[in-house]
Amino acid sequence: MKLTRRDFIKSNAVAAAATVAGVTLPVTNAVSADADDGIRWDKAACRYCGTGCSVLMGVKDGKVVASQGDPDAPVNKGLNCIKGYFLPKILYGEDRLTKPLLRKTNGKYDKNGKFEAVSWDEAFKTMAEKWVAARKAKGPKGIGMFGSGQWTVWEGYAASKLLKAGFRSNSLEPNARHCMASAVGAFMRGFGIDEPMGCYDDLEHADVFVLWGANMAEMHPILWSRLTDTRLTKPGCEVHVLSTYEHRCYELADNGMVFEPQTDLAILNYIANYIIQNKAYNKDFIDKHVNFTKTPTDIGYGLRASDPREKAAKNRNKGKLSKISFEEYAKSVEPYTLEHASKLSKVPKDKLLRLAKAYADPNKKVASYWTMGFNQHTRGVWVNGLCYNVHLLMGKIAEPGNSPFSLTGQPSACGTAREVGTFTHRLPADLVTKKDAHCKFAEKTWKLPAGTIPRANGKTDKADQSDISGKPMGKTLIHAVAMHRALKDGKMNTFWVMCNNNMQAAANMNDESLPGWRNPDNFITVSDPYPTVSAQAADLILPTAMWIEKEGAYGNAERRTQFWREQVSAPGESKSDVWQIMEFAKYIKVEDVWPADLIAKKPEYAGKTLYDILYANGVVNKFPAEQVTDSRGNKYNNHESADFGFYVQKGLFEEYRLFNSAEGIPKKGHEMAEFDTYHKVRGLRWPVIDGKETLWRFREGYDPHVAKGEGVKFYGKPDGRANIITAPYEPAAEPPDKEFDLWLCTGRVLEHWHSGSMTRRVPELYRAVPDAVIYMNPKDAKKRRLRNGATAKISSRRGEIVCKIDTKGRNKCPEGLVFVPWFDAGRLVNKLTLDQTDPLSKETDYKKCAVKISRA
Amino acid sequence: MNICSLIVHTKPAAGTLVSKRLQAFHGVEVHGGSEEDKLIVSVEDEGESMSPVSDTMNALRDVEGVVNTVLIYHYGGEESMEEMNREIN
Amino acid sequence: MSESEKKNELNRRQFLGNMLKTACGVGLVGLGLGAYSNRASSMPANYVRPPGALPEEDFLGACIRCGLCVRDCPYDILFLGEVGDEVATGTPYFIARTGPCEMCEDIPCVVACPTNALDHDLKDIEDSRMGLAVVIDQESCIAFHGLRCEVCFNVCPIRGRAISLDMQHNTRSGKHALFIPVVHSDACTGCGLCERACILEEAAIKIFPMHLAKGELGKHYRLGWKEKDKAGESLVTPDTEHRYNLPEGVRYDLQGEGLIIEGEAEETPFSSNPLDTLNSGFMDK
Amino acid sequence: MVDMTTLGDDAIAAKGWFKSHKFLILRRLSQLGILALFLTGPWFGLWIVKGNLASSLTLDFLPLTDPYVLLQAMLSGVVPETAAIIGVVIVLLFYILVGGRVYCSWVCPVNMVTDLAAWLRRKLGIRTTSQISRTTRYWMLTLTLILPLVVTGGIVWELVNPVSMMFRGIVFSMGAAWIMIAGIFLFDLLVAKDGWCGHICPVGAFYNLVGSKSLLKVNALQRQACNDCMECYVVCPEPQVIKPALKGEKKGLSPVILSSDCTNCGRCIDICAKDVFSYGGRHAIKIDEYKCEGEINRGVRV
Repeated sequence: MKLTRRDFIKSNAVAAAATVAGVTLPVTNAVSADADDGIRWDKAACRYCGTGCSVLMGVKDGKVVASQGDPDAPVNKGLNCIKGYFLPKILYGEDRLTKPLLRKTNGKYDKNGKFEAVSWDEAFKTMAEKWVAARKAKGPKGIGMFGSGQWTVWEGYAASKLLKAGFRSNSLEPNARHCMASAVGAFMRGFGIDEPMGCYDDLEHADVFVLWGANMAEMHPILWSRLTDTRLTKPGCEVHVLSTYEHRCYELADNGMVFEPQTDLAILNYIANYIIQNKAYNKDFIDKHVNFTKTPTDIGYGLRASDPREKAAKNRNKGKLSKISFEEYAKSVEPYTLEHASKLSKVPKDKLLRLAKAYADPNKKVASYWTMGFNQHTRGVWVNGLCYNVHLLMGKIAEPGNSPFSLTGQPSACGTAREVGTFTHRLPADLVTKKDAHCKFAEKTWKLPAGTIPRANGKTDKADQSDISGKPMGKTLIHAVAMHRALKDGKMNTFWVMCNNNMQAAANMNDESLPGWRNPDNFITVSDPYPTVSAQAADLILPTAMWIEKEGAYGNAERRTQFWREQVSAPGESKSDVWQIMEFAKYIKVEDVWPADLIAKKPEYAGKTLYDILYANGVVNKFPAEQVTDSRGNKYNNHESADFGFYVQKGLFEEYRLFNSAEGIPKKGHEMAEFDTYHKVRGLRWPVIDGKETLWRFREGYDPHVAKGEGVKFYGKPDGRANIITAPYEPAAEPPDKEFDLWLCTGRVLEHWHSGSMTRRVPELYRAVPDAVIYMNPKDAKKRRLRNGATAKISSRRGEIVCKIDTKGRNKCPEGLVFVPWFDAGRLVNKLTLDQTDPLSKETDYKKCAVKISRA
Repeated sequence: MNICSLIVHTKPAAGTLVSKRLQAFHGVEVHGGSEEDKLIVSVEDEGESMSPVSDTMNALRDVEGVVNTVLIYHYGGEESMEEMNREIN
Repeated sequence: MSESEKKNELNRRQFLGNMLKTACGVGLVGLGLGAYSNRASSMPANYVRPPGALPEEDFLGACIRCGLCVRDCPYDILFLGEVGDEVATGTPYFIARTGPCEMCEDIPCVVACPTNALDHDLKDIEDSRMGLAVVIDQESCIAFHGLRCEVCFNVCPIRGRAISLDMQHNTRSGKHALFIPVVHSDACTGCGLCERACILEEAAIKIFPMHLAKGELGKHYRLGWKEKDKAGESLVTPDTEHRYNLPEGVRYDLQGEGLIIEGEAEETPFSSNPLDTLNSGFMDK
Repeated sequence: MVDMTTLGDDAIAAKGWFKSHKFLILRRLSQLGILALFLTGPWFGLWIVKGNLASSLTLDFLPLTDPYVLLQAMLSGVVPETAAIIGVVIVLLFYILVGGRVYCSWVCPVNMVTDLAAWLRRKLGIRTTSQISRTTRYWMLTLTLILPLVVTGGIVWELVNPVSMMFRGIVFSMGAAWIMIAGIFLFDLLVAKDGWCGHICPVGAFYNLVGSKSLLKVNALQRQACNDCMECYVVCPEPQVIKPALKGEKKGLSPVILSSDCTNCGRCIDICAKDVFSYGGRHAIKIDEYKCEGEINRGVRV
């Protein structure tokens, strides 16, 4: 701090005058004014949840020394949650990884060896050897990459190219499979295009808020403060909260309901039934904009095929919709009377009635919010859809305040995982590998020979795609949970986990994840900034440049794409994910992964590396490296540009735009602005057409894709109509029984984010919430001779952990259910959970399995 | 070397306007208080004699919108400029 | 006087002199001790006595400095005052910021106390009053600026009663709410979990001894509405009915809203939603 | 005058080194052993005795409470818990039986410090000593018992009591208490011989009173064998107690050391080459055969 004698006297003089005058001064004294000298401020999107708060990071001498909420950001107006408050500290944990680490014995790779530092060259050589071998021996599903909704947009895009075009494999999944897949499934089935129609401004425009399995108070703290403000300031505004236990949102709830797990299906059907019985539905809207359909029932639980529950399922994994009439639909929800719904859900009738009335009141604008309560659900696609049903019946959709809104848990679940399409079945901008035409469009855009990208069924133009393994390509889709099963079964031999902590995150660690990773046949790579549980279980660890140590872009839950520059350098030899992906491509020769007949179609590719074909393709490397400079003349590094010799991020983003913003693209509606624009704004909500953002989609006037006079048009579907999809209540896969007599629900807390690999390295956050606890009803605790603070053993059919009991804390569980957060690497709750998924979305249900608890 | 601080009372709601006018003077800084119509102002000179500061203060009184000025604090030292500008921590 | 008498006289004198010397010396020691005890019994504000501790003066008399409470604390948060500390030597205390009371239900420290310095009548830890949490710095507390923190609220073991959140409109951002932590002395035990958890460099919520933390209303003054609630009626005769000169369609509600212009709010007695009317259940009545 | 350089040589020659240090070693073992019982808990997690000398709980069962501290507490108006009362009764019975000042020589950790000071005094030949009355301790005792009655702030003596401070310091944490201990050491070494324990310490004075009729006593039954080597006087922390028993035969005084100032430390037994001294009952010799000189030796000055 610089302070001269003169400053000192002056500040004394000023303070004296201010005291006499009784005036409070802004921070005027010389001491504080000088303290911020030489700090360069630049914007970034917050590293954590899908809210997408903008933050300003203050850098001095190459280090982040200060931070603040961005006062000009429309989402958060300068505010942060407690995690955002500590953002700089996540970069500077004492145990950052700085060198590639390979398990070795006597100088050679050994699955059971100890980690030793190696060069990037040795790391990639070892990895390339394993990947090529696995690809040749086991086919397209012999390799796998598990990415992230925390990847930047171009990292996801580069990875998609590497796997789908380079390795000719659809074994690419993001951790968003565990998080948003059910939401995606419902969007695609209901509207034919992904992501919410509304935006955060709904928070100010709705009269009624309904929370379905979303603890916004803790998981979307800034959005919750907006919702709360509306509740406080808007006359008549009311808040309904539904969950399987009482959480912080109930503090604001006008109508708080705790329901029996899985019965949200019944409650939503009751609401639809109530609307129909009372003829409250919007007939005009239904006639013009809605089709009625039904989905096959009794579809299983996404377990291994050998599981008796799967064998018993009549329509395992089936989801093909068939059209029905309004009357048939009405009949399908008729059994869901108030009595029936109340009995199933254990929610008092008056509360359910009040909720149904709120939806049915044509004069009240209703916004429904949900996150993992809906998505991590063995009927996740169904339950998402049932909520749309209610909104569609009332026509309460796609306009300010009337909004079914699926919130995201990751900063770029939308921007990267969903929009870029890093799922096994997807290509950029809502294209799918199931459609030959979509693949052909991608091949053309990427300058690949026709038939390069593996089709879902392995056939192009009705002929088998040839493969480097010598066998036909075969079926190519493999989802996240299936990947762990394939690793365990030895069908997949190499696995690269980037930007997430899947060993801690995936369900049924003891039976599936860990045996899969430690299978001697398999080679597991983990890219991470910190030694996470996943890194511990890996064979090769690659140190990663995180967040603002690279130029990046995230897309939040309201379709807002936000950019940031590289503001500090990563420590040691850490490299960004995009660098790792592109550099690794240099180690793979096209002859090793493409069959000769494919190369013969593009002879100029012979002898080239995947890097040459995918990234030095004349499009991605179109923009020369330039000095990144902001409007105030501050200069920024860009390590990727320096290393590859071209503006990597710009090239990748502009090529990506060929999928969503160019002429003649197969799916409209995802238009984005040019690369340079995003560096000048605090995010834009797509579709961005002629530089204009879109706030509400599908509505004339708000959405440029809806022509004048059309009013509302769900243009994701060929006929412009949304689907109401009827689906019944079906029980959960593993309800409590005599021995395992409690429901286990897992989730998060405000202070920690996901697996805690970042937030648990912030001492203050760690001090605030050090360990995971079992939130439990005091009566349940008493029955087991446990009390608040006691140590208890919680076990399921799959494993056990030891935690302290909390009967008084923030989450109040009903009798028969316990809640355990999953951030704690010391208490891995996913040893207990069941690897059940929604058979349609393949998203894991972490919210319902049976456990027992005893004294430890 | 003189450093003074003053309270400048302004006409109602003229705080912001007057504050702009005062800033135009050499060595004058406004530190706040425009909402209350009581500006906290510091005046400094670089000479050895008192006259420039007192001149400035007299001049401030004549600025449009100023009702009155009150001297609160005066520091007059013999130090050289280098001395004054040396960092003390 | 004989030689021996002289000697005896000398001896007696010497004896008395010595005795006086000793008495004076010991007296001085006593005075010193008294003064020291006054200083030593003024604890620093951030030192907190264990649950059930008697009022400080009584506590200092009752505590025999045995340290059994320290030994029986399962969380090892208690210390004994050392020479030179500003707390009476050998007496137990904890510092909330580094090690707060975890509020054991069986209160082992109190059970261990052999002298009732920690009051054995304390059976429910929630009745203990170790001190009082005070949100001492509203300028630093990030909740007052609208940031979503609430860690103190979240860790408070007397959930919702000792610390509550007062939700207010954030006038600066215009569309967010503030979640202001408010401490209630009728429930706060002063355990200090909030002070430890506070994420600021220097905690904005701190435990203080009651006498430092609490203000006191003038003995003469009562809060009218509370007295009325207590009594269940007005303390003086209620007013007779008021009547007003008012134009057509205007009412005046003395105790409530004041001037009411009819027809402004509700045009009909029916809800805007026809379903409300249809489902009003008149047949049940 | 006793030659300090040859102190104890005769005893070693006559009885061997071990026998001539027997009770010294046993006392050290006792003092350290008691400390050890308190320390196995905090050091090794093996909880035998919890608390400290003020009050303790052995094996979660046996309560022991220091009567002196509790008396101070009660004078400040405290009604103790049952456990504390039981503890006090046990402790009082013990010391009434074996002699109050057994606390000083066999339990109190300060004794090790003052013994060291006394030993060094002898070794370095420091002879200066200031004239403090041995009655001072009773004045101090009175003072410490009056203070809780008149001063707010309760057990004032415990703020500075070096005895409890040292033990607590070792078992819990020392802090600045070592300064007090160092002060006592230097006081004993440079200012007054046996200054603290023999003259000032009110704790000793209290136990002195408790054990005034104790049964276990040192006697000089073999006083005829005394060769007047004077070594027992040198090593005795309360030498005034020896003379009546050792040299009182002519006056018809009992060979039992009846003064309650005697700490039953047994150094006289160790140091005596002629085995004049031994432990025995108060009534080993019928006392009434002898003329009592007064059991508490008030006013006897060295």
